[in-house]
Amino acid sequence: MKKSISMIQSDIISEFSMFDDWTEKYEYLIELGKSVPKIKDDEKKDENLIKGCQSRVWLFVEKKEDYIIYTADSDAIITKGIIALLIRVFSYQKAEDIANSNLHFIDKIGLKEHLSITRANGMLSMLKQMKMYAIALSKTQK
Amino acid sequence: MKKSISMIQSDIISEFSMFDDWTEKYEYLIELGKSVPKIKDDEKKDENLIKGCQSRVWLFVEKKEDYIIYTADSDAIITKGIIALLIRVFSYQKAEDIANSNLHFIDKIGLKEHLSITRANGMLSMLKQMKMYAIALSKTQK
Amino acid sequence: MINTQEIRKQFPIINLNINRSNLIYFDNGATTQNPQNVIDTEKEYYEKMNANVHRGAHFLSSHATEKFEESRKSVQSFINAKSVKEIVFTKGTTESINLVANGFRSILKKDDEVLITEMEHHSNIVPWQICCKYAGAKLRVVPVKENGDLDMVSLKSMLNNKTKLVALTHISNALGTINPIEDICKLSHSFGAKILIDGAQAISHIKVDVQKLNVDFYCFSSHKMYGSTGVGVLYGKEELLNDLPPYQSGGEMIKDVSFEKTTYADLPYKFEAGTPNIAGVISLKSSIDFICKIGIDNIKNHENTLLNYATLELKKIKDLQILGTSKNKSGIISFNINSLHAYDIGVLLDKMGIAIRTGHHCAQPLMKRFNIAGTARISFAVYNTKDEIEKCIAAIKKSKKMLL
Amino acid sequence: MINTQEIRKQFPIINLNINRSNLIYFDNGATTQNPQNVIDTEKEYYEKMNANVHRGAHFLSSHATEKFEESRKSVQSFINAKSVKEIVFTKGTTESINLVANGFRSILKKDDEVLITEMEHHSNIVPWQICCKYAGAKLRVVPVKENGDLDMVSLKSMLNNKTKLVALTHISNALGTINPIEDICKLSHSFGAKILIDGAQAISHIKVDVQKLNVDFYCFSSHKMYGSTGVGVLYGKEELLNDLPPYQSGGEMIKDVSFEKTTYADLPYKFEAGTPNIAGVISLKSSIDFICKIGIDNIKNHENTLLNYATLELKKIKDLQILGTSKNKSGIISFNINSLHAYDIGVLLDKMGIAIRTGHHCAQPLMKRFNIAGTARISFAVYNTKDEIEKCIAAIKKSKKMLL
Ligand SMILES: Cc1ncc(COP(=O)(O)O)c(C=O)c1O
Ligand SMILES: Cc1ncc(COP(=O)(O)O)c(C=O)c1O
Repeated sequence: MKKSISMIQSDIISEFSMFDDWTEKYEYLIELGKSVPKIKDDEKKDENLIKGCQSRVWLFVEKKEDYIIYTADSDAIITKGIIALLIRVFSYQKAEDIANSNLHFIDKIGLKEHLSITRANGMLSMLKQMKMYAIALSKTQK
Repeated sequence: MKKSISMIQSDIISEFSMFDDWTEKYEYLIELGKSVPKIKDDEKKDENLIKGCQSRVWLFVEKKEDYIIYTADSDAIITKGIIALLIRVFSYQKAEDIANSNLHFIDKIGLKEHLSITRANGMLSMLKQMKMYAIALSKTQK
Repeated sequence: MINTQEIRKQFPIINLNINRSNLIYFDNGATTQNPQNVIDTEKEYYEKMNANVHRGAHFLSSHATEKFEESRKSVQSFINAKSVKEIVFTKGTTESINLVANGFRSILKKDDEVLITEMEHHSNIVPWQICCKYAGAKLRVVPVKENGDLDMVSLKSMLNNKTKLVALTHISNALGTINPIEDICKLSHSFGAKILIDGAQAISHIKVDVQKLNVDFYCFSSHKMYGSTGVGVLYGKEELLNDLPPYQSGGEMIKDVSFEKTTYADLPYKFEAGTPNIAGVISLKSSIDFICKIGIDNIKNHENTLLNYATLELKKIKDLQILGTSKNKSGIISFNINSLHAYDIGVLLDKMGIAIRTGHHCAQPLMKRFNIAGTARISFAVYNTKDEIEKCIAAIKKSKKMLL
Repeated sequence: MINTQEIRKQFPIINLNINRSNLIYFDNGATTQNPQNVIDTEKEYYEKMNANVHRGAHFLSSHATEKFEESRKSVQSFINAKSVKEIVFTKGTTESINLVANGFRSILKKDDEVLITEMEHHSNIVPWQICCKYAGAKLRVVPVKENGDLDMVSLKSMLNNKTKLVALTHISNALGTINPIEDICKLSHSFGAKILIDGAQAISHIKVDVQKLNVDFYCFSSHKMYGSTGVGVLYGKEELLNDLPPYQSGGEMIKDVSFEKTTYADLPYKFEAGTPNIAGVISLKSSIDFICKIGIDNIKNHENTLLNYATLELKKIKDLQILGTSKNKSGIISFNINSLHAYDIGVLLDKMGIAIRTGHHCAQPLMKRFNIAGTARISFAVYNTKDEIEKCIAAIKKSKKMLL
């Protein structure tokens, strides 16, 4: 069985607590970013584009049985690293659980600034989009 | 013979130096204002109006022989008081002398604020107008 | 009750020495003074976080942006707007009104009607004159009654299904009259007209709840609410702001620019072209904090007490007429003393360290309506006291004696 | 030579600790930091003289008005305008351009042409798109050469007697290119076209003499010249400003308002509706004082030394491309490192306490011209040092290593 959202968040937090400084943390993020499978260019349609001033994010959502699966890509690697974390937390979870989740790990691992309202990247919009989709689905299911 | 502009200015400065406080000074100004002969309403034409945000000033200029004679009126009495002083200094002087004059008495008697660029009254514009007229006349005379 | 002495300590300028006595500042209708927390916020901004907003990847820019958007949230909750998208930052009430009036140029059709009132500030007159002229629409003016109340009977009779917009002031800056906005909104909406409120004189004096009032647009300035100069707010219902064409264009308000086609950003950014007054916007939150800490109803009550006391005392002065005697008044008193010119009174009060406003108060049509050149105006804020009023009354009496 | 260490002491933010090292601020193209004298002027304004301008009879108001107008004088002499009437205060470069573009809607006729360039900031593109669309005029775009220079041959061939206005930037915010404004003015005028210069990136970096350049309009922002946010300047030749219709309307910009007929105030007030950003305008004089004390040519030389040094060092980094290699450049360096995303570089530099800008720099058409999504941009101001550049170069190298 897949771990719960809060358990995965705890995992991530404890993983990140082992880094001594920002360099290690970002090296890890960059590695994560590189590991995210790339979406093919011709699949990057405008309707999947979440636009920030700086880096672009493409987000895809599908449903398999009760679970929601997110796929995403970005042109910036650090953004992709954060995306990888979000997908790890949210993907293959139930819509309802995502809708009700309380996302605190970003803050705890010191990446809050990447989710600020600065519009500099598409992260905050992406997160909103992920949640909104889940909320919509969890409602129609009832 | 009429006194020179700088002599009249000195007179005014020494007169004002006798006041103990602002109350006496303004009482004097108000008295002066009341003594200025009123211009009849139907003579207050728009072309003679110098408009400030607050008090209005009407200015008339005429030439008698070599001398320039100013007449002015305002709807505010303190403004009229200052007008009276300006007329005392400038009226019945030669255009050239007015054009070349250095008006310092206003500052010395502590009424500078009334001539500031605040547009609150028409005083500064009036002064400019008085001088400009004299400058124009002094040039055509040569 | 509020502790005026405590409040006064927060205002550096209040303790300033003007013309050898402490400053008595009764020109709050023109601009209010700023408490120390607002001044400090501005200063701290420049000392610790100055950076352009909404664009940068770096720490300073993120931090400034966060603070900037926090301010928007604070405004939203202060006036109880539904969403932060409904809060547009401008440079002042005047620009807020111009933004809407400019948009209405393309919304109004020939022979449509716009209603304003006889008691409007020039900023809520001229933009509509230009807008109506442009669109071929008709600008109609609701008269004001002798006591300074809006003539509601006329208003009702002038509303019709050609009326597309009603633009009026919440509180008259020259009369103090508080207009019954909630009623007028209902009336206007029943004819399908939108309504814009000039809230410049209301925002720091009475509770403004845009949803309760059900206004379509509401405009105000930071500098009249214990805040910085150069910042204003336009509140608009989301769907209406969406329908309004962009106003200024340039950086920040665009989504995509190409020489072929430019698309605009979402609300509220669509209306915020160029680098905004970042320090001013951020410190607006401190102004709102200041107001909320005291409580707007407490401010209102305090100013009301001052209004009643001052009115009573002024009425005792022979030949003094008060302009604007509505039952529903804010802390603004306009007066004249028979034939005396308001300017003369203002100059003499100033000599006694009392700052009041004199003149037409940017409401020339209203002055014409009452057949006067102007008035002397006293207007209150939370830091004013009964003691100041007493000094002012004495000073008015002295001025009168000197001038007569 | 200038004493950078002395200058740095005047900037509180420069000594700020960001991410555990001292802040290295290389985002001056976005906004410059303020020296203490500017911050203090703002603070003093609110603590000692806050009052609305141009209207009051009282001491505070007169004093604020005087200071406000002194600032106008200071701007006039700084750019060598003929008269203070030619200096209009706005809220920024963007508004200055919008003001003129709005006026040209009624000046342009069908089939008239407006020339802009491929290197313009959105603020000098979108207003002209809207203006031309409105007037039925044609917007034409002068191309940029591979090295970032304006294509003067094309410019010449595109000018004709239908060209009514040429709008271009003095210095490109993305490339650093300094355009030969004096020549372009002569050329444009020879076809009877007026010329507007976006001086946002020039005003605090090189000497601007509007009479020598013979520009018709010149626009800039206070926040890019060591001054406050929310203040801009529009310079315009007096006769041209006189011909331009008013922009925003309301208080302050009128002479007489009646419901029948409204007349407008004289220059520059005709374009200054509403309560301005008084504190910001007054502190602009302090910014100009700061610049003049150092000397604009000394600033230029200093920044030029930094530019040359940084360019040399950056070129040593493998796979790093500099966008904009004009011989005539200001202290702005845009670069990319092969396939790396500028945002990633920006984030990592930020972690090392270095603030640069990344992205399209509000110049999307220029990015498209060079077929890139954006760049990382370093931009200098007078307080920057060689030592900071060294640290930055090291940080770029470290980032590159981490990202590859
Ligand atoms: C070349 C150029 N033009 C215009 C602007 C817009 O200036 P502001 O945002 O101050 O209106 C900028 C600033 O980003 C710029 O660099
Ligand atoms: C009722 C009213 N409307 C509009 C304004 C204009 O506000 P601002 O000058 O801040 O744009 C004022 C302020 O003078 C006002 O009192």
